[in-house]
Amino acid sequence: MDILIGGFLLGGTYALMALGLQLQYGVARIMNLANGEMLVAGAFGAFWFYSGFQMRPFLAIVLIVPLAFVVNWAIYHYLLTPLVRRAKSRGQLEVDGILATFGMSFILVGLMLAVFGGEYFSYSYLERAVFVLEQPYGLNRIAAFCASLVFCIALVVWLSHTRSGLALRAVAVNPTAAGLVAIKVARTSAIAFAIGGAVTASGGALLSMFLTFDASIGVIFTLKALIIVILGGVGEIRGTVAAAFLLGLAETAVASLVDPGLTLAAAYLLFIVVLLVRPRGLFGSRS
Amino acid sequence: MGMLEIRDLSISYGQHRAVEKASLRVAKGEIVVILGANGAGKSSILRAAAGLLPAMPGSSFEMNGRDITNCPPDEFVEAGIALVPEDRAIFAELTVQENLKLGAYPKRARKKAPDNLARVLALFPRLAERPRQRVQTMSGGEQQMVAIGRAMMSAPAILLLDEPSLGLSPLLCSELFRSLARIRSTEIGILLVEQNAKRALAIADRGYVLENGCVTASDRSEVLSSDERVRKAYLGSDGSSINLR
Amino acid sequence: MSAINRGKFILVALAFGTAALLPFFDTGYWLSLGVSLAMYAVLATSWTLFSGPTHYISLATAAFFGTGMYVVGGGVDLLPYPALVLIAALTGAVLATLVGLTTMRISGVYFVIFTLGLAELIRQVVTWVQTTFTSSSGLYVLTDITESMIYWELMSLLALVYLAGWMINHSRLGLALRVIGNDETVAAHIGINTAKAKVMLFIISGTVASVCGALLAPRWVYVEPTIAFSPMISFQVVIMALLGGVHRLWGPLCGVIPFTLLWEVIAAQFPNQTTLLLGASFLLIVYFIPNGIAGLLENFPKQLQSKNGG
Amino acid sequence: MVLNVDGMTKSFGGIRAVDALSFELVPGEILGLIGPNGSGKTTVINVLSGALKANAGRIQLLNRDIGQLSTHEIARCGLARTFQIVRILPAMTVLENVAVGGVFGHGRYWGAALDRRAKDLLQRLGVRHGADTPATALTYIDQKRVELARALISDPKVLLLDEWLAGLNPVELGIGISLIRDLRAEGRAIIIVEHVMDAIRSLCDRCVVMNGGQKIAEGTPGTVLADRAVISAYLGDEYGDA
Repeated sequence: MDILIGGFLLGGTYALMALGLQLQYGVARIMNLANGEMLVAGAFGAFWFYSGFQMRPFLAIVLIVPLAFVVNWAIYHYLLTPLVRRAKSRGQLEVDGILATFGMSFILVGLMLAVFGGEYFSYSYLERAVFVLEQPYGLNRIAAFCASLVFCIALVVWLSHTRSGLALRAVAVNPTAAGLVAIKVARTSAIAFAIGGAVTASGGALLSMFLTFDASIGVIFTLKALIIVILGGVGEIRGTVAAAFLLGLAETAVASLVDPGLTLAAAYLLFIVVLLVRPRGLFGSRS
Repeated sequence: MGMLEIRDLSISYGQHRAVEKASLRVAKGEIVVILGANGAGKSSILRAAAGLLPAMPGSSFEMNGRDITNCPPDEFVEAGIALVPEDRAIFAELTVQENLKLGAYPKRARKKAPDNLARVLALFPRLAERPRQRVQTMSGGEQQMVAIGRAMMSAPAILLLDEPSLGLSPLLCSELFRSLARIRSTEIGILLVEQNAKRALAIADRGYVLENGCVTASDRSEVLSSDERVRKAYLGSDGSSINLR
Repeated sequence: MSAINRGKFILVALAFGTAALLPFFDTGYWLSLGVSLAMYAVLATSWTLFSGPTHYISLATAAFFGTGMYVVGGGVDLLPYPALVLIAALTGAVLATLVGLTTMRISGVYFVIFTLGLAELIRQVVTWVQTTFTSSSGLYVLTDITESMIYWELMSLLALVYLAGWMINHSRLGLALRVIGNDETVAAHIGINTAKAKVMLFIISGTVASVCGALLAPRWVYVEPTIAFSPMISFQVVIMALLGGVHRLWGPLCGVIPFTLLWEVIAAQFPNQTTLLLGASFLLIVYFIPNGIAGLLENFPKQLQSKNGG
Repeated sequence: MVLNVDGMTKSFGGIRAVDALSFELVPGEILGLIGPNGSGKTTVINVLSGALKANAGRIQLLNRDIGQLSTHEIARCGLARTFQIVRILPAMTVLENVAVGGVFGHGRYWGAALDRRAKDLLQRLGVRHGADTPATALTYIDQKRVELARALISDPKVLLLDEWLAGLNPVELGIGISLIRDLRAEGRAIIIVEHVMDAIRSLCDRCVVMNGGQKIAEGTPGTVLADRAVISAYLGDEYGDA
């Protein structure tokens, strides 16, 4: 039972970071391998505001989100648009995007190492225990979970029920057709990438409330986000959320039943099994 | 009066000149057909007229007297030009309803969306029957309806259609041409590229003949249909069916 | 073999012969640099054999390299060294077969992620096994193999890789891979067993990387998961291959030489900014030399021609 | 008999795209597969070529069951196809585009023999561009020709042409029709999926008409095109009356 709840709590934040990647890949067609570093940057941001200014993480997020939006918009506008222009096909853009963001991930790690150093970081905030079904859980974890849930719901509602959300999905499905209905495709892609980055960074800030992190841990989160996106199916928002909870559950189960050192191995195994059984993802329907 | 005026349009792909100083115009309420062999540059003209292809210096596009040369594609749509390209360019993973809603995304169309929707659904009753169906699960003919319906949702003054009958069965093809005639009656102008030259000329008011990127003839469609050269090149030897036995 | 090919062959053989003389002149810094060059030349060239024509970007080099290293590390006290190299080759081939068979149906991004994860997975499992069943976190590889021997071994391996690459490029298999890289659907429809062709190349590429790891294990003396399976190895190999150019057999070498030298400088001058600079150089290559140095070299005569002609 | 299809059924999700379809093909015969959009014609082509696996039924090519074989195995048994939307290998020359078809397929050629065959075919199909031109520089019609040459070079016994004549003008159509007729004269069996009625009438020995995944008529073009069911499902009254 506590595996179930623990997995659920973890899944919430996972969902948030994977939705960020989903927006970047689904709409802007950039499989962002620097996604994990953006998450770690968010975590460092929250840490810095908390330790430097005693600012509560929830307040820090209010500052981190617009900051991350601007940074990611700039990354897309200045670094990725040339690749989009150069690409002759979607396949080529994917490859170029992977390589470019891959380089960026190293740069981000390098920058964070230079600023913060290579140690492990954590801070204590809301460290009281809360009892759910007679089991103790950190209040910080529950708070982070609730915040993620609110963000996720807001995102899903925005995407499926507003004109701008629909425009975003239109670009994801068929950029040429989107241009034909007067959607500004380049701008929409940039916005989607920026929102994706901001969402991921907010996920990092929330994770930092209860997780120890260091400058080079990003690749692990990139892998997890990628696994979730693929499990859920590219472009499938609900699938992503479901896959995030599944992964959170699987990891918690392996960590508490087998060994905490094998969580990534478990995630990876899950990924392989699903890929072999359902190559389009658990909830994917695209042909 | 709604009118698209294309003057001296030239398009090139690298070294290759696809279109050379072509001038065309379409007025509201008329169907104009472009005839020409494959590779003559018909699709290029339509794509350029939707702002998707860059035109060479010297070309100009005017919509209702407003110069829209060198504008991005979304401004062509806002000016009242809607293209249904050869591959239809529908949002296959979205529903019929969402496709039509996206058609009304241009600012010019937002206010009139309910009226336009009623008009489209009257034209294609089948779309009214299944608003929530994903377009990718529909047949080719139904997808073509979605594509044309979505273009009409943008409240266009001019509709550009690239090979709308390609891949349609004879039955659906007849249906399509009947709907084109109905669309014209709503005061929309249609610029049509169509392989089925016989039927296209039958409903068109005027036509242009394009050879190697140049407009070599332009006239009323009755005149074109009786032109011996046109008959030979685009209508088949005896004008009805090909007999090679 | 035509006259031109024979000429090329003699030229390459001469170059190899000259390069093999290095240990007679220096056994210190220059030899160690030579070993690094040979190692990356082997890895980048074998990577390109598979990824060049198919456009599948593999980040699994570290997985194979580390596996080879660990085979030697684990068995160095039990079996003679040559046997261990053979076992490493076999293990690499088996691993590549397994990975190949499971992933060859998936393409593009999925494959990249799969291979990126593979090294991480093996690293985690090895770390877990070591900390759970043994007391240490690494293994000692103590042998009497000198750096000169390692250098010669690597050069022989490199010669083998070039020979294999040349043979593949002039065979049906090479043509099949080019078609696959163009359009996999068409490839299947004209009778190409696409899965088999890809798996075969992946096995060759993986086996070579594994053997390379086994050959280098004695040089490192102490083998640790974080070093043996470091994603850095995969990344560097990809960068060098791309920098050199993946459309020619000799392309990767054009990337290996300048990059390894540059890396020596960076590591010596800016030891704390290696990650940052690695990322930056990677970006520069992706943006400014998308076809690699080989592409630049090949286009150069053409540009000259067009200038003279026009 | 070169091809025997018995009870072919293919479903996507709950929808039966092809429903218990049976037909045969003899050498030197052109079979027209016609029907409204979404009636399952292209699905039939995809199942025959192995791109899709049928859920039920039996397919025999030259008395060999091919229903469970993969695409490349079927190609090697002597079946070749073209695609509805032309698929050219973009990074290869015209000659290479044709030659690759003869290396791995039914006939296996290599070296000088392969080169000669490819050049002969290019000439025969009327591709006037140099063999070393990049294939992407060709016009649409020439790309279609190259694709056909790529299918023919392996000397297939059964040829599937998926709307190969679509989008041609009357002159090109005439050339295309006589070309296909020549192929029949060589003894190849050909299945064509077409909407161009003139081509169907002048080319096909026999037609299978599909609607909703099922066969609704079979016979000579003259009889099936006069069939009431075919007229109401496919041709429309205008054609029926004519």
